[in-house]
Amino acid sequence: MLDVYKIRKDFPILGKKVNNTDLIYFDNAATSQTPNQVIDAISNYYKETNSNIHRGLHSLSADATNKYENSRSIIKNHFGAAYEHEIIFTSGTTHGINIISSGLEKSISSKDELIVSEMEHHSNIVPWQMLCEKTGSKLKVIPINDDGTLDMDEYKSLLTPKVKFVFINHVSNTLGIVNPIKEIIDLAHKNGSKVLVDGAQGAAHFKINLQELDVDYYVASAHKLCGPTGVGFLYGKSELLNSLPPYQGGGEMISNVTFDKTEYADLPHKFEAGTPNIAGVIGFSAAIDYMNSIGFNNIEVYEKELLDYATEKLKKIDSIKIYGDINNKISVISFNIGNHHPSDIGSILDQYGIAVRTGQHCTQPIMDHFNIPGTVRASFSFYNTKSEIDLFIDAVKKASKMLG
Amino acid sequence: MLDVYKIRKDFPILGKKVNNTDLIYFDNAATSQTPNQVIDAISNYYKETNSNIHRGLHSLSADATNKYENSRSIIKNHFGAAYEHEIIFTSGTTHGINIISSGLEKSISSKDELIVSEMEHHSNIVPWQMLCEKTGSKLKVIPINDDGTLDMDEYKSLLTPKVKFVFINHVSNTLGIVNPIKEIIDLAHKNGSKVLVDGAQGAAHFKINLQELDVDYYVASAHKLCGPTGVGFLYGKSELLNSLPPYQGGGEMISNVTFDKTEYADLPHKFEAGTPNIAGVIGFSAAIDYMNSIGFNNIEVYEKELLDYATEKLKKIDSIKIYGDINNKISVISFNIGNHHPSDIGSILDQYGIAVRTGQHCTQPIMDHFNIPGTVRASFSFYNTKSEIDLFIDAVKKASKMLG
Amino acid sequence: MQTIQEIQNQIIDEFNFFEDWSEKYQYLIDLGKNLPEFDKKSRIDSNLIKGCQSKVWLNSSFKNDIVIFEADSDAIISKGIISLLIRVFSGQNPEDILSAKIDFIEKIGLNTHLSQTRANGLLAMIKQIKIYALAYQSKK
Amino acid sequence: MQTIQEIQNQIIDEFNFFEDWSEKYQYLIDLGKNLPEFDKKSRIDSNLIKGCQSKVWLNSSFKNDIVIFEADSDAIISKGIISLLIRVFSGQNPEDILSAKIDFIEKIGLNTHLSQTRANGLLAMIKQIKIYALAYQSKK
Ligand SMILES: Cc1ncc(COP(=O)(O)O)c(C=O)c1O
Ligand SMILES: Cc1ncc(COP(=O)(O)O)c(C=O)c1O
Repeated sequence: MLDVYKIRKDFPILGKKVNNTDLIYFDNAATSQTPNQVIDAISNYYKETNSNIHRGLHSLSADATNKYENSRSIIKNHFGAAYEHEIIFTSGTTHGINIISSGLEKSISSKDELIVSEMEHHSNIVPWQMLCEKTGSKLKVIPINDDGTLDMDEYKSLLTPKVKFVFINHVSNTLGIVNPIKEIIDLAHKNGSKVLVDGAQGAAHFKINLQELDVDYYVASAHKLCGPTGVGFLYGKSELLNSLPPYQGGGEMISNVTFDKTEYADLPHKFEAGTPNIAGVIGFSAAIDYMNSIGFNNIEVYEKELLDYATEKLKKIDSIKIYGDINNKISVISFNIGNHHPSDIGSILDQYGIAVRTGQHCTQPIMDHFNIPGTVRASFSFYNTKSEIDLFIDAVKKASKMLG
Repeated sequence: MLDVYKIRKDFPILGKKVNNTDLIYFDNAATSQTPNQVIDAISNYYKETNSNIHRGLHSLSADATNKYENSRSIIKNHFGAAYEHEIIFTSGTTHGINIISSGLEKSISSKDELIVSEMEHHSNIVPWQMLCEKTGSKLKVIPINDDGTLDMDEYKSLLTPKVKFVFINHVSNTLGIVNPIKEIIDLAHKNGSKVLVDGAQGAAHFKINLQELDVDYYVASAHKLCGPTGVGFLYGKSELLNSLPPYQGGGEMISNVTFDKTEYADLPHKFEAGTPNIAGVIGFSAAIDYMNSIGFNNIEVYEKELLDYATEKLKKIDSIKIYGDINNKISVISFNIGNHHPSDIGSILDQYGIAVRTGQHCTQPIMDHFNIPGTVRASFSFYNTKSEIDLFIDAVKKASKMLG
Repeated sequence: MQTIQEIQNQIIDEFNFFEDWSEKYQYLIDLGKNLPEFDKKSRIDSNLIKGCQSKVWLNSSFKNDIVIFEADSDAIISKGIISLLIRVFSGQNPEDILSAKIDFIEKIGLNTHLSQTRANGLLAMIKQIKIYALAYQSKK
Repeated sequence: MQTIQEIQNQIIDEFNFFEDWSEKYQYLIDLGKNLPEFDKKSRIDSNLIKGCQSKVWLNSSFKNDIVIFEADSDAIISKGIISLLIRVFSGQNPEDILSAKIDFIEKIGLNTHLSQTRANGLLAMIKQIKIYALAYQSKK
């Protein structure tokens, strides 16, 4: 079991006042909060180790390099990759997806087809649209059912021999729905297609094993799992990453430069051009260590409890509609009340010190599907409490009443 | 005048022990150290403001957005750009250069020529080689003279009507030489060519005014000017940035997404896909504020004093050769002693707690020019002292003696 | 005709009467509800202000050296706020609109609606009002 | 023939005699100077170890179930260190090389040469030694 009041002490921001009341932070799906353990890891890096890595032979640089590469091991172990060099540090999920989309420019042709789903984040749509524009390939879309789940029958029928790639999020950031990615991957592989999973939401809420999933590429952002901004990772199977051209040119990613010929370095450096976000990477691994010290099982159980508690109470509110109200989801609730605009609800909740996200959540196709301007999205994390949910429910009721 | 002993108190790492002696950090050209003011700005962001930006309407998100955008103003003002939206936040110099090199893919053709110099950092060579490979255009190289300066006559003769772009560093990271970029830019403009200046080293040591320089693109990294890792900026003139296609697809950089058609957002968001390095950007502007509080004029004068002091003493050492020993340079000294391998000198200096960089400094063509395996590079910053230089000179002498 | 500053001061005074934020918001909501809705044909994309989380449409016309603004939104609090903006700006001449310093929003405590973000539309809206004024001024 | 561990222990003992790092480095420098240089034709790229800041060339041969290593470097301290590596590994059989745990480098205080970086070649060098051993083992 998890001691939430003890955990909350690790998060200085949770003691903050907003609009003269205690902050209630329910915008965790946008970005999670940062515990002292991570803040200190970053500060200590600058206070004790800061130095450019890989190229230096002095002690400070050796220290920094070891801490940076040790972070790669921590992340590799946590996510169950086969090798350290399969973990490429990025500036976030979006960056990771773009490394792959630009890397595929040469190997995708106008005869090929790519599959995304209707519930993807824009970051997992736009790069593929850009790729299709450049290569003439075709983007096909797995529709969602009205309960928000993927239409798996439609997926199966979209999976023709022309399909080279399937791009799918592990968990929908808007609906919280956990997709059956193991099944999606297995079907794709049987069809000879590769799969990239957008794990921006998945990585933060349960433990995953990349090798068991047998996924080809997996991307995530540190800032969604108690880590710092500006860092994330791209996982790819060695042989696939090796077959891609480098993404950016620069220092670190080359082994030999002359004006006649330049040789690229091996993985992972081939994709890590320039001075990386060293402090960010170290903060990222501190975040993974922190979450593991709490235990992903505990997190999963507790967040489910919060979700069920909030869902049950919300459902009692007049004219509420919850989108994606199914069983297999993470602690994210997207809803609307009657015809009230989500931003009206959000503005009033903000006055109560409650931070929720409102709008399209970078998933305009979902909004188009339900024909709504947006939703109010409350997303809970393991440091939230049931009494926060009580206050939230109360505030939602008051907001609804004010709006009349 | 600048009070270096007062300043040093701002940098916790400068009190560190390395190999049982006081750290002497002379690897500032690789990365600068971070003052408490910057470390605190980052920590405080996570403790008080952390939230995803731009898309949220709650108070925390509004605060974070304002701090982020205020950082853009600080950087715009410091560097003298015309508009905030001409400052694009990147993950560093390398990233900035790659945004442009990938953006030019469509507008450069096999008839065009591009110019770089022999003294560029790999980050300002490899992306252009990649661009040439993709477009069939030709890369021409301004050679350097044996004193390390650019061969300006050769530059003028390379500047033919076919030349679309000139890529040049403001200051050489290996030699410290300050290039006559105003002259280079003016000549290029007369020729109808655009200029990108790699300011990784320039931005840190003197004040620049982008509008006066009339430069087309300018890139730099925060970690070289007392800022955090993983952040930098790309400046571009509005009309040029507007004419480029977006670099990465994702959240933030679009204004409308459907599966039929996606519209891109305006500057600067068009180039800032995904959740940015929010804490890093805020730390970056804190670094600019910090350096301005010391005063760039003071920094310039003091660093010149350190440079002259060290150069004079070093020159007295037997069989020393300094590369790029000219007047107009920043506080960087690259040297070799006799036939000793730079890494041997560096390893021994490290035992004395002195951090210098050894090797090629990501400028292999310079090494090829001088036909050497590398250099020892000592680079001073405004928080270094003459007594550190004394210890360094002593240690260099001892190293040379040990190596026999 | 009152000046822009006079109207702003008046609004600030009105809001000073409210004891807490919920009364202010209730007032904004009421204002929003009372602002007439656009007919469908004015709710067109060319009148839409980019950079609003809720949709805001702004229409203007120019007669006798005076700019008339009309606006609508799909969110009610936004509608309330823009009804205040219309009260401030509509009926003024382009020069006064262009030189106006808008401080009432902060002073009545609606700062969070002012964040420098594309998603929150108040700044975008004021900018659009000024763009209209500029266009009319240069037409003269 | 001594085992790999015995040789390592011997090296550690030797280094324990030195009073400070400068004696250790002087010893490494002397070792480096005494290690015969490769002739030009062995200093070829295929023998070059990727990931060294200084250049390191490594050559190997296999006879009577025993691997013989020779190495050279353009930096003298590197040469000193690799002469120790040769002392440890050369003349051993592939199995022992593959299963060896190399701890003497840390124990004699050369850790900074061990950083997990491509630019510092010691780890790369040990890796290459093991790759050779693996190749010979599978040839048997
Ligand atoms: C002149 C020059 N250009 C480019 C770079 C690359 O900067 P970054 O590694 O921060 O992308 C550097 C830094 O090493 C540099 O000194
Ligand atoms: C499902 C999903 N994909 C991608 C992203 C983009 O992540 P980032 O903004 O960190 O690049 C997000 C986060 O907003 C997300 O929730």
